[in-house]
Amino acid sequence: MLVTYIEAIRQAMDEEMDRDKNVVLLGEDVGLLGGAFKVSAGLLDKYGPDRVVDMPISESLIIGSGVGLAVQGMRPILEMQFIDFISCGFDQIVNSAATLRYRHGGQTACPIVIRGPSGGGVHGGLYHSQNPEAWFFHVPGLKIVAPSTAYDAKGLMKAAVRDDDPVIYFENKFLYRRIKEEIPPEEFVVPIGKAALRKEGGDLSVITYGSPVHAVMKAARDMAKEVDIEVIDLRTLLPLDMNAIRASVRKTGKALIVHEARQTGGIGAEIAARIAQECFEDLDGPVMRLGAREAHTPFAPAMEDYVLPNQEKIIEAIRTLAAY
Amino acid sequence: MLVTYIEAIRQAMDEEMDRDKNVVLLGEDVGLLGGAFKVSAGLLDKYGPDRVVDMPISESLIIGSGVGLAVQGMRPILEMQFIDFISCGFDQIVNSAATLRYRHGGQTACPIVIRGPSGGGVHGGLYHSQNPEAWFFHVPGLKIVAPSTAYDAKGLMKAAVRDDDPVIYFENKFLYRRIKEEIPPEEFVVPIGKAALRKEGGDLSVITYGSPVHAVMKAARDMAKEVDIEVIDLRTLLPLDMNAIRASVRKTGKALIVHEARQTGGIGAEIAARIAQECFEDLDGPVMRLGAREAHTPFAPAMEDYVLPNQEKIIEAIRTLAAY
Amino acid sequence: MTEQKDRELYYWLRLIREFEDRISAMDKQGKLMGGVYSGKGQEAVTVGFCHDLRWDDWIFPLHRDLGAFLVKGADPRRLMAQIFGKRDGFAKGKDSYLHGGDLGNGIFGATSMLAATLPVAAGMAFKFKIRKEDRVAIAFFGEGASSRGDVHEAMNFAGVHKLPVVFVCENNFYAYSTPNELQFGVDNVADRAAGYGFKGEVVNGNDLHAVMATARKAIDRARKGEGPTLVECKTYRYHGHSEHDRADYRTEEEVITWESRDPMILWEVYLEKKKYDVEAIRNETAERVRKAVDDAVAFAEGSPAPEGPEAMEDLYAMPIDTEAR
Amino acid sequence: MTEQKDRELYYWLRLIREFEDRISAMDKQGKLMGGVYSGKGQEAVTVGFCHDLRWDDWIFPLHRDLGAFLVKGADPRRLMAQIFGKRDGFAKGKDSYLHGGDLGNGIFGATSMLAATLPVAAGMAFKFKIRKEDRVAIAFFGEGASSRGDVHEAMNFAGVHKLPVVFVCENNFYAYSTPNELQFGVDNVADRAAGYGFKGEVVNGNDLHAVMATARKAIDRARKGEGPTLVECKTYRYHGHSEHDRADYRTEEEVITWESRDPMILWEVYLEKKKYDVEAIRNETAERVRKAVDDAVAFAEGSPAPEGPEAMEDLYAMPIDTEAR
Ligand SMILES: Cc1ncc(C[n+]2csc(CCOP(=O)(O)OP(=O)(O)O)c2C)c(N)n1
Ligand SMILES: Cc1ncc(C[n+]2csc(CCOP(=O)(O)OP(=O)(O)O)c2C)c(N)n1
Ligand SMILES: [Mg+2]
Ligand SMILES: [Mg+2]
Repeated sequence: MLVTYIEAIRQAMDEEMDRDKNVVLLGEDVGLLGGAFKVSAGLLDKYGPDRVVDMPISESLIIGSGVGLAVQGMRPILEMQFIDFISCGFDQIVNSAATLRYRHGGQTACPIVIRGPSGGGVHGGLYHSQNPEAWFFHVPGLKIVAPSTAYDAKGLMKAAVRDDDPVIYFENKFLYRRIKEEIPPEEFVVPIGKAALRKEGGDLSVITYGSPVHAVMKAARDMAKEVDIEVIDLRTLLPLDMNAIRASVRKTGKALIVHEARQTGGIGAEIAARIAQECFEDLDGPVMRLGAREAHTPFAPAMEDYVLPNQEKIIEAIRTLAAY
Repeated sequence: MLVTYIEAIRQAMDEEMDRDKNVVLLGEDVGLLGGAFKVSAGLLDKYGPDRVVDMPISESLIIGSGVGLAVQGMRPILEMQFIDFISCGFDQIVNSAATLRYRHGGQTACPIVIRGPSGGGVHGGLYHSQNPEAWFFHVPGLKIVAPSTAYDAKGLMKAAVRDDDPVIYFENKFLYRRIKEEIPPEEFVVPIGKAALRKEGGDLSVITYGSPVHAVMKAARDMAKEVDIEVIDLRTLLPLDMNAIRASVRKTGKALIVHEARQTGGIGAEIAARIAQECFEDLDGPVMRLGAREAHTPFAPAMEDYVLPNQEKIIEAIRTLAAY
Repeated sequence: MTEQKDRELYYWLRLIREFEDRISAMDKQGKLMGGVYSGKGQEAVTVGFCHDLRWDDWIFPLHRDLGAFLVKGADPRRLMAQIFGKRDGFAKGKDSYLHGGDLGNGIFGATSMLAATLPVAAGMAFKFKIRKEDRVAIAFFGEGASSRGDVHEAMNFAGVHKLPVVFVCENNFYAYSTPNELQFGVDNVADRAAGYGFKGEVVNGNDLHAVMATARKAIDRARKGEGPTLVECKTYRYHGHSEHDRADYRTEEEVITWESRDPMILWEVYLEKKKYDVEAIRNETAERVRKAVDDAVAFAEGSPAPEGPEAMEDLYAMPIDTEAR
Repeated sequence: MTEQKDRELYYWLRLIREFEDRISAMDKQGKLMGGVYSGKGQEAVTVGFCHDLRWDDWIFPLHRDLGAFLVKGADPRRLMAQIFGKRDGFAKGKDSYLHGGDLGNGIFGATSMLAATLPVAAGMAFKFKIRKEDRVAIAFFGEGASSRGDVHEAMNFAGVHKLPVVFVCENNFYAYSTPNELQFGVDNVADRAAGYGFKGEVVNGNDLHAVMATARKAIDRARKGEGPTLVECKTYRYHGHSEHDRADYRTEEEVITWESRDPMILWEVYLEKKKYDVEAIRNETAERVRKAVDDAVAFAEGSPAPEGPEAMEDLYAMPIDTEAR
């Protein structure tokens, strides 16, 4: 089956709703419109307004009500029309949902999925380009996934819906319709917590996730004669698959972490810090990072490009590290 | 003048309000009550209800209205009764305030101070013990300070009020009345962006901030015969004083970062990542970190102590690194 | 009402009172840690709303609603253990006071973030509605908390779908030190219901008869699918915001005035008018509640304090591979 | 009203219309990037509220209120440059559309987060009040945005202090695809004002006379310190939510009904009844606005695109030492 990234998400939601009547979808314009990006197209017709719910513009309510549904054994998928608006429901995530089980001494689970389009590169400007995963990475009780392929988009959505803990699912809107991929027609799930080794290599490990995975893979192919790159696509950000990261870095001795989110305080900082400590003896060069520059993601193309990582910057970073 | 940490904050606010009538204080119970911790005791009587404003329980409004005041040239100090409630005003900070100047192409400044009691160790449980600085560290446009002494508490509050950018000021409630210190009677300001070298040493750098500074200093004294520790108190978290950090690590060759906030995704991760990259050649041991364990800060004393860094864990971490 | 019910209601009022008093006393003696928020004086609200609920209805208590826990069926011994931060508390010591709910009895544990439970209650009520269950969710909040955006978002949603939820505003005239006139520009929070398309009612929150009558109407309406109600109960807390608060922001006269409207005393007057032997009832009930609270305290004292590493439990329902991390 | 003012108002309606139409056309031609939100059909609201404001009053436009920018005094050329993402935009290309305000003219640039401007407007109005300035803040928001908590928090605060702010709800019956009956459980958003202690008014937002009369009353009230007003303008957007939206969720019949209430046509009828030479006015105005928009487009096209490193400017007013970092 040849599917786009966005269709993969739609299929996963559809199949999970079909499989389990406790799965419901709540969000702004998810029903009548089928979502701002049409990710839920057709679901209202199929499952009706009790399970595909057009919500008022109230992100805090959307997430909070998801917690109430979850306590009742439902498995709500909660859409942020753009992931940027997650800031408006922040408290309900980090305090209400993330501590639900903990503060009840394990009496309940909190099987909610919070999802929405993230990322830049589409001239979305300051409020339609954000990559806010690091905020949630600092919060125990949450899980975070960020698929880069249609296969993973589908498989991780299924895993997220079936997971009993709150999962924040970062969709990458740049990839929505830009990648198209053959995926198996039969049911599959991609487990939360396992990175994918996208390419084996002996010289240098690039650890990445989300949309830069594709630029990194291209760099790895294009630079094949220069340097033998190993590419790890994290897929899950919390918990980190440190086994995969350590194994790779121990082999190559060099690590570059690439993500689109701002470099300072990004998830790459934690990964770099862990590598620097846990693989200290194995390192043949400094752990390097490439994230967005320290600015908001601006609208005008030249500035956006200046701020975000791109093919060129990735190649440059790889060369610098390889030359070390 | 012998003052407590909390009194130092009160004095700074008082003096700044006295100096500049554009300085106003908004928060819940800051007026009639003088603040839940009495940090604004007496200010309502002195400056009246137009400048010391008892706000409704609306954190988003408190911060948002601060932005409106700032655009009008006022310099609002915005209190969160506990810093934990900052999650309820999150969007107004990261989107409304942090991008105000940027999205207006430099037309305006945003001189607001957001402050409140943070930190654990007082059996405050999940919602009165938080250290959420890392969330804001990932947001350009903001500045962050976290004083550990009465002197800095006063001097940094003055700097924050006079700063034209949004400053988040993390008070440490554990220190409020536990430290008492001689401070100069005359006016002084502690510049934002400069770390303090609390103790010189040749063997190992401990980089820290907030309440652990005191435990680290005690360890440095107690372990003086074992290891010669250099202690850097960051004071400002954003921007980081990398000059101070680099200089110290280049000298000692070993770095331990200690903070009370959760280790994963904490500010220590960024510091470690930068040291690991920028001081790669200088390191005689892995960059190590000590932050809170990966849990919320629980109520029961043994669990709280298990989660948070303490004297014992600091000593242990120093020993491990020193022995490297 | 039957004599039995009359007496039972009296029992609950007194049990809560005894529980609150004991906690305050223990706090004074330094036996408790953390914040202690006495609901003394507000007992009629929680008794009135929780007494006739069914086991599978849900309540979302505010930080002062220890009474709601008790009346809805929480084991007093476990509640006391929770206040002690012990392992037998609903939160297993992870947090104290009312942050750990007793989910088996339909009691939700709130975070500290005021009014953050209202969206949760609305979501749960949405489930009752779509599954056609005739259950109700009761969401308590203070008049101070009414200023928070979450209240608005929840009420608006409840109005759109006519959800089986009752919003109960306990207006005790102060939010910490902040009086109503600095909290909102209206006389009654209940007036806001009209803006959401449902009914608002104001009731004397110290009058158990009145509270019960209003609660019954609102709960019936919800059960029948007729939508939410916002009930505002005017009441008063005798103590400060927390036990540390001397509450200098109010006058002694005001406190005395409210003490003269004490819900328990009013109920005794009612029992008297019904010609029961009030003296006997009072003594007998006092003895019962003393025993119940003694028992709870003894249990809580005997309950083990959690050990350090237990802090790492209950974070995830599907545990993550900590080895891998 | 004087003939001059009658004509001037017509000019503004048409200028906005021309501006919107041109932007839509350019968007179709692929000349624009990012989201384009046409306010075509809603011009009477922004003209009615902004025309008689003073220069030092403030407005907080919503994403569809390009007209508010123009009427309040923003240079059309800079506004167009902003929509092009050029350096001469108010945002210097940092963001497009209405995110960069023109602060020198009292026009605040909103984030995308709907209704997040309302607390900001309330805060500014608080300053007007404590400094005893007879200025007003006008905060526009959609009926969809009315569901957000920030609306409640801002209105509540404005009610407590009787702030000089006017809340203007542009109810165009849809929030993206979401119809009013899924957005709230009442007929009028304006009904909520009562719950905050101030006046709410509903007005035909396509009728410039009606809007101006209501605006005047509300603004006067604010200036005199009599507190806020919530004005709900019933209106309609002809286009989809953004130019990408085909708006299948509504009927052609409905669109036509509203086009028959077009604010510009209504105003022409008025001019006719006043016995002006409408044909002449129409032609002359059409020419004027065409020129103004041509000029703006030419300026915007000629304005330099920001270069990459400019992205690092305007983050801090007191720059941080990037060397040190
Ligand atoms: C979002 C949030 N802001 C501030 C606080 C701090 N706080 C705790 S209780 C309280 C007053 C609550 O007043 P009210 O809602 O009237 O309830 P009451 O205590 O009077 O029963 C405040 C401000 C909080 N818990 N949550
Ligand atoms: C907090 C937030 N949530 C969601 C969105 C996405 N969004 C943009 S416009 C819109 C609809 C707005 O409707 P309304 O407020 O009625 O204004 P209108 O577009 O009809 O003028 C939505 C949902 C947003 N911008 N902000
Ligand atoms: Mg109260
Ligand atoms: Mg609308």
